[in-house]
Amino acid sequence: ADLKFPMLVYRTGAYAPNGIPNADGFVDYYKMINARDGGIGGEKILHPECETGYKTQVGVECYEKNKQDAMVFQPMSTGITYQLIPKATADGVTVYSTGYGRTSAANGKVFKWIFNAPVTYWDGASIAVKHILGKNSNDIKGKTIALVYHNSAYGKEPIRTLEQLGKKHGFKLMLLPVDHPGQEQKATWLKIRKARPDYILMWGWGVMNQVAVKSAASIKFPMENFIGIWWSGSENDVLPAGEGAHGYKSLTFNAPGSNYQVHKDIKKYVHDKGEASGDGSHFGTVLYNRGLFQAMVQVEAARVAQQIHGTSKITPAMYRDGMENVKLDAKRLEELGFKDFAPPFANSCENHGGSGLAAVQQWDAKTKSWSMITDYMGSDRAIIDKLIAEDSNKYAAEQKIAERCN
Amino acid sequence: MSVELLNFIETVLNGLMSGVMYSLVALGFVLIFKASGVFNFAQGVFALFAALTLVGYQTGQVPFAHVINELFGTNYHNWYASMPNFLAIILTMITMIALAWIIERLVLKHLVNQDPIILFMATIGLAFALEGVGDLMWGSDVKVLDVGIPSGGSVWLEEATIGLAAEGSDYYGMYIDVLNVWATVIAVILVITLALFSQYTKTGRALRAVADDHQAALSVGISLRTIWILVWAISGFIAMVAGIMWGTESGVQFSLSLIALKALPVLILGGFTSIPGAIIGGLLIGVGEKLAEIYIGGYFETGALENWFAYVMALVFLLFRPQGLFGDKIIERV
Amino acid sequence: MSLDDLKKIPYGKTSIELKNISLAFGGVKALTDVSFDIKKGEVFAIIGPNGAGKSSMLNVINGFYKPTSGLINFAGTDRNAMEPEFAAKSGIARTFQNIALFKGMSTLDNLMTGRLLKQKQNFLMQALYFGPVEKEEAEHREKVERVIDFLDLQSIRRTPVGSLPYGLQKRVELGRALAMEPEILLLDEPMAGMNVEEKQDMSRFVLTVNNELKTTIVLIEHDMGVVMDISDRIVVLDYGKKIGSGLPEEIRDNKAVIDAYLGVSDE
Amino acid sequence: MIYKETGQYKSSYKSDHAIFPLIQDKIAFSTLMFIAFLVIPFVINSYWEKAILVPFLIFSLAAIGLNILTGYCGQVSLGTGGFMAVGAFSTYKIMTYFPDMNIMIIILISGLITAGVGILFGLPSLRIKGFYLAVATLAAQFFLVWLFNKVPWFYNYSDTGQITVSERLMFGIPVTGASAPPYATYLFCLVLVVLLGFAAKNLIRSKIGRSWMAIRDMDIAAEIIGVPPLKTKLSAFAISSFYIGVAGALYFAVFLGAIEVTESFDIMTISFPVLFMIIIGGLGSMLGSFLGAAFIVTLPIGLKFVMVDMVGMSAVTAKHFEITIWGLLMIIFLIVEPHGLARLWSIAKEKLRRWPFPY
Amino acid sequence: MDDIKMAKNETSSTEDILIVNNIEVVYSHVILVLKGVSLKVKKGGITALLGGNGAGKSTTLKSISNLLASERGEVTKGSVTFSDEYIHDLDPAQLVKKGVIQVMEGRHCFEHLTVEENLLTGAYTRSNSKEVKDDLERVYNYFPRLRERRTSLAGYTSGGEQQMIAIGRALMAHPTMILLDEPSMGLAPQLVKQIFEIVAEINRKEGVTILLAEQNTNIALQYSEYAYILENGRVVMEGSAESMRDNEDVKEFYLGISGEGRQSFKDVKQYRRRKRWL
Ligand SMILES: Nc1ncnc2c1ncn2[C@@H]1O[C@H](COP(=O)(O)OP(=O)(O)OP(=O)(O)O)[C@@H](O)[C@H]1O
Ligand SMILES: Nc1ncnc2c1ncn2[C@@H]1O[C@H](COP(=O)(O)OP(=O)(O)OP(=O)(O)O)[C@@H](O)[C@H]1O
Ligand SMILES: [Mg+2]
Ligand SMILES: [Mg+2]
Repeated sequence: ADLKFPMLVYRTGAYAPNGIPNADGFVDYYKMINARDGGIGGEKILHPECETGYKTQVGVECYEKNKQDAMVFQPMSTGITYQLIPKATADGVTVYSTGYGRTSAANGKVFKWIFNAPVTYWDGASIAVKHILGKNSNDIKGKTIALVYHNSAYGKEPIRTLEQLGKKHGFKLMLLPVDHPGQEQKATWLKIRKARPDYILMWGWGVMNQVAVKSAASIKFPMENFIGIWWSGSENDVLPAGEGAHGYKSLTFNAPGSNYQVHKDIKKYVHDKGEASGDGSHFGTVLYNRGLFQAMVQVEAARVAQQIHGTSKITPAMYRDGMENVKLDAKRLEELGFKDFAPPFANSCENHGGSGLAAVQQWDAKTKSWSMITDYMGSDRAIIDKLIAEDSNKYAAEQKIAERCN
Repeated sequence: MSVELLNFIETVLNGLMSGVMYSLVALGFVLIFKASGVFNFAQGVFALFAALTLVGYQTGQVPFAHVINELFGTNYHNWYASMPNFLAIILTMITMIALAWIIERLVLKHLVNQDPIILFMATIGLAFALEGVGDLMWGSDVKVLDVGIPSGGSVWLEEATIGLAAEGSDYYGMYIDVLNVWATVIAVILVITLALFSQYTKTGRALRAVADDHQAALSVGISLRTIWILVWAISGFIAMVAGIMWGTESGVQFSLSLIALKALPVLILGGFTSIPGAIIGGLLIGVGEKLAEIYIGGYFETGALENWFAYVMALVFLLFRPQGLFGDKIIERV
Repeated sequence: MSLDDLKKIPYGKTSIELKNISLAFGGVKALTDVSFDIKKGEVFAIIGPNGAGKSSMLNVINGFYKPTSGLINFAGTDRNAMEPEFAAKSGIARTFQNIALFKGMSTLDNLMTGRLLKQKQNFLMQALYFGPVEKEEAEHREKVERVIDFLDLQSIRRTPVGSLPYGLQKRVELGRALAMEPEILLLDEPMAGMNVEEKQDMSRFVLTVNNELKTTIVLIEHDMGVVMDISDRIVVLDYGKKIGSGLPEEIRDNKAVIDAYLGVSDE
Repeated sequence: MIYKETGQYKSSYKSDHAIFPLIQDKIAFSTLMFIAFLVIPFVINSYWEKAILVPFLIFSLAAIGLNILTGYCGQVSLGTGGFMAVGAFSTYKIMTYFPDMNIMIIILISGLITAGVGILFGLPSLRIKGFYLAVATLAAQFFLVWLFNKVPWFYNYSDTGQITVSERLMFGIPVTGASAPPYATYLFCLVLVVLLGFAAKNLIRSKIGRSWMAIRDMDIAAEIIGVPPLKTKLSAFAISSFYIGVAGALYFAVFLGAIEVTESFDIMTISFPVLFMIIIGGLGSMLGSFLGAAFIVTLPIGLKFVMVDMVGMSAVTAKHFEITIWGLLMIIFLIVEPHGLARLWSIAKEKLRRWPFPY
Repeated sequence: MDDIKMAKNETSSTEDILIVNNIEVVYSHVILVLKGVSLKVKKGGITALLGGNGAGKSTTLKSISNLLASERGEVTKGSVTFSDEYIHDLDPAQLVKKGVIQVMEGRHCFEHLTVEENLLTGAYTRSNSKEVKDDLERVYNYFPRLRERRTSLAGYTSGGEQQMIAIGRALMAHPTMILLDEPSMGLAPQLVKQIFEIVAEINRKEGVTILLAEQNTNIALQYSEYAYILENGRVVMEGSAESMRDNEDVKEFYLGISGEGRQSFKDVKQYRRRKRWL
């Protein structure tokens, strides 16, 4: 049977500019696999799209409509992920929220069906702080770090981690929420201008990113001290600010650019045949590449499942096993055409959150391109693991879930 | 001067500037309300549509490209690489006039003499339709809009004010975005022109008459059609100005249409029917919400109270003047 | 002061007295120092040129306008102004010059609103709608049906009043006021826009109410024929001032009134 | 003369004032109830439950609530999202404080709490009218959403502000939580909707309903015939908010299960759509509330079905067309019949009554 | 009786400026209100349209001036010609340009405009500001009360004052034909007379054609030359004003004069069913 990978995309609405390249990456990858390999283990990939417009209620409808025989759902929105966690668990469908969603879902003991590898928001917060530490010879006592965040579940994710890190490293945390959609941030940036924080971290999304980058440039905040999470580091976010955005940094767990083997394959098997998703103009952009990565992991999980269960016709339950046993080491990544594209990671029964590695990339306004400026770094496990255990245990207690993997 | 005082002045100034940006949107609302009693919720989408169109013309995008490509398997994207700004603006203006004409033909004409709430809902429908058409025509990517209006912090002001602070204190000068200064200049010109127009010309009088009673206006020979096309076109123009200003700041994308929500408290505070009200309301709201965010936001941990604060502030004003500061009196008689 | 007290006032005695009422809106003086009294059970007419302040006077009586100065003596108590809700509760009902019906409701519902003050069931009972509520509804419905019969409104019982012709709307408005079982009925130009036959009908309604229910009627009307024929006493306003009062015959011959209002006497 | 009323005489005011005075309507309604209670529960699947029926029922309640306020009492409100959030968060808090309380009772209490909040935000309506009031109600919307997003007590200090429902049973069957079977959630909502629907209809046809309509049609005249404006308006705010609060509680507990306030109760996702429902359905019409909810819930799904599944358009182009068509349809509906689907229905009945004669 | 023709008897003459031919009007697609109304208005004359409540007078006028559409009404049959030209497709504004203006029942003043601005909107279609000014002066002379209230908002003026505004506003358009819907409603007796004098005067001096819907049959018949009586959406009687005045039925039902002269309103005891010509 064909393998169904339903896609909940948002190519419309306030966040469409981000949803489009990301979805394009997915689609192109699936098409490439179908064209190059004839599918996964001989089974074609079906990838029906369902447009959510980033709306929870529509997401539910899309899920219900496509959940029959679906291998995995990539909800593409933190709100929808929260929605699907209990539902998919009850229905026995895998949910994969790559680097977003509920951070504590990394605890596979509690969240059997949910995966968020390779890295979580809390890792992200910790890695950003680590980067700052590195710039200050590991001493940031007394410094101020501001967090400009989307005033929603997504944006609030790193707060607790940063508070803990603040205690540990002695920096002051300044919280600056920005309401949806984030067009008007004057007060935020006046506050920043007055308080002169040493660093700014940003958990932004959509138009909020563009305005923030532009405002930071406009108040002449040193851009190299302004670091966004991986959802605040696409070309869309910096281009409108023009020159001003030069030097802006963001985290990432996949490389920018279009010189990888996978891109060549996509070019050959998809774009050159005129079958590019969308208008093909997002090829090689940050979010497009992330789409490739996300799709690759999902496909790889299917392969693993096929191996484990010795059949190409896997069921959703088998697929979950595959996802739990995904092991993407450097060698495997190279085989898949992702050499140096992303850090290796492996899932396990306990750990659904991957390696927790991310790197920092920086924007060059002259060449209009992102470049990686650090290696992939790990987070402060001591703090993060504790937080994850706390939060997931609370959830387990509320929902009366018994721990697995023991 | 103490740094606190300078900071306070800076906050007020920036508040005023944000207020002007809201006013630009509110102005379009007011004009249409004044001239037809229609509460035009589509004003925000108008701004989006105008900005999209402007960028589309500038960069030579082929309208409906992705639909055409999908249907016919073609691969059209751009006609030409760029077009001079002024030409693009003129073409956009013409498009907005055409849009006004279409709206009159397809929508307003059929809704003469209906309840205001029905007209209001129709404009929400219009907002959806226009949003969809905008998406279909120009795609929903973020687009960079640059018509050459300078933006960024004003260096001049910063340098001029840096010395004002008391000796030895930590002060970096005052901040103001040049783009907003331009917006202010344009808004003031618009407000004065429109206020004079509506108060002292025959057409202006007719506008107000139409808002009061469609049927009676018809009966004295005012052509609703002409009036409506006229005001919707003017509003289209204002929307374009708003679209340029907001779009320069944030790139052109769907979120632009949500600025309508920022304009609403301005509207009720200034009064739906008053053109000067739109600007004064905007200034009050702008200053009020910035002061609130910066000076009392701290009491709520992290603030972000701007959104509701603007509405609550407007509400408080309304309790004293139910028709807004400058709105037409609500006539209650039996 | 309650409705019952008002009912106790003997026939022919003063039920409302207006003392030196003045009313101004900014610069516009709608009423200046007007005094008169209304006796229980009479048909009392207020006439005068357009803009003389007649409607304003009714608004003062039922509390919609608060006089700038002057007192209203309402059955024994002097007050500075009336309150609309209090006036309604005390049995003052009225119709309006510019019809003020509830346009979205049927004739029946409009008349039923006249009974609102008399319905006592609380809202939980209404939500459940059983026993007592049903009984109460039926009781009031019966009263309203009597008004419908009286005013000959049967055929339009279920029609939304908004699309009724003008004259019928006036009649429904009268019906709504009657449904309140008022002690004092204020009528503001009830016969405007009617032809003679309809005016005759309307006069008959008004007189029947006055005769049989002993309702005091205060009437504003521009048709002199009607006013002279059916009213017991008349007061004439001009530019907010009282320029005459008395029996119809006296008014007909009053020089000031003829100059200000009647013009050359009709017929 | 299909829809004939001749020959149906009423011998008492009671029967004349019944909800369905005509036998035809009675039959239609009974059939509908039969299908709703005795057929659908046996055939329902989770798609129909989650995508269509449960949202339809919940939005019907919200629409009835808003219709009471806007359609019957004439006070336009754009704060529906905020009030639904009150219902949702009340439910969540009560659930966590009283783990053993019956879910039905929790939901009704949430409604009452929302009613209280509604009264509070209804106070300005005494002075502020029309669109000014409509915009002013946005203050409630934004404030309430901000409150639930800002004050951690409301979401039990969770890291992100998300709230998640826990499982509750009715007669031993789960009606909330992920493992609730479709028929259970459906019936749970249906029962509430039918009961509250009748209660609303009763209110509307008795004293309080007439006071509302009087205020709506002409507040000054209403005041003069003795309808106290403030009390009447506040009662409308309270009862309307009660319905909306119950809808919000169901939206959270039964429908979505997990909610984030800023997103789930946005004006664009709740306030405007519900307003649409009552306008497309018919202001001041109970039937209209249902028709409107059905229309707004199913239209996008239907359009999507036609364009994506049948025509084979790509999801995104289809969505763009959907938004456009959606907007145009709204306009067309308003032009064809500003008084909504309910009026279309009654005109259709009128025509049936006169059939085969045109007038 | 011979001057009176029963409805639908055709006469035709070239001086008829307005011909309404057998029109049928339906509101909201279901309510049939006019069931075939035909009438003719002579150029430069005053024609009256009489009839009881709900007879369809206002509807007739609105279907001539094309204001029906805004009330969800439509002319489903028949035709209306003005100066030998079909006018269904014109919008009301174009009609005003052609010189046909309607004074609507129920005043319809622009509440938020001042009295003077209200009057000036009447001159919307005119461009000569000198003439407009003169006309404004003329209207103020007709209605001195309006001059006193010129700066107050029309919404605050009394019922009668609003009626004056509505009529004055129409005069400001300098029309060739006025459709007057119940001009006398709510006006004091001497003003009623005065209004009709004004109407007669503009008719005489400026040759303005008048079509008048009135309930006040008495005065309408005094000033008009020809009259139609509408009942229940049909023309039931037409004829010259004089012949109408002498007609027994008209006398009884519309003038309130029975055999022994005018009857006092006080003495009408029994309810009298209106005579229906059906
Ligand atoms: N609320 C108000 N504000 C301002 N002026 C008002 C108000 N109410 C009435 N007036 C003015 O007071 C005067 C008296 O008005 P009123 O309506 O009482 O006249 P009226 O005697 O009823 O006249 P009509 O016969 O024309 O109805 C008018 O000149 C009117 O313009
Ligand atoms: N908008 C409408 N919708 C439905 N029915 C209407 C509408 N307007 C008028 N009617 C109906 O049309 C009929 C004729 O009304 P019209 O107003 O033309 O009468 P009229 O002769 O002018 O009466 P009046 O003397 O009371 O003004 C009435 O029965 C009325 O109910
Ligand atoms: Mg009056
Ligand atoms: Mg009429």
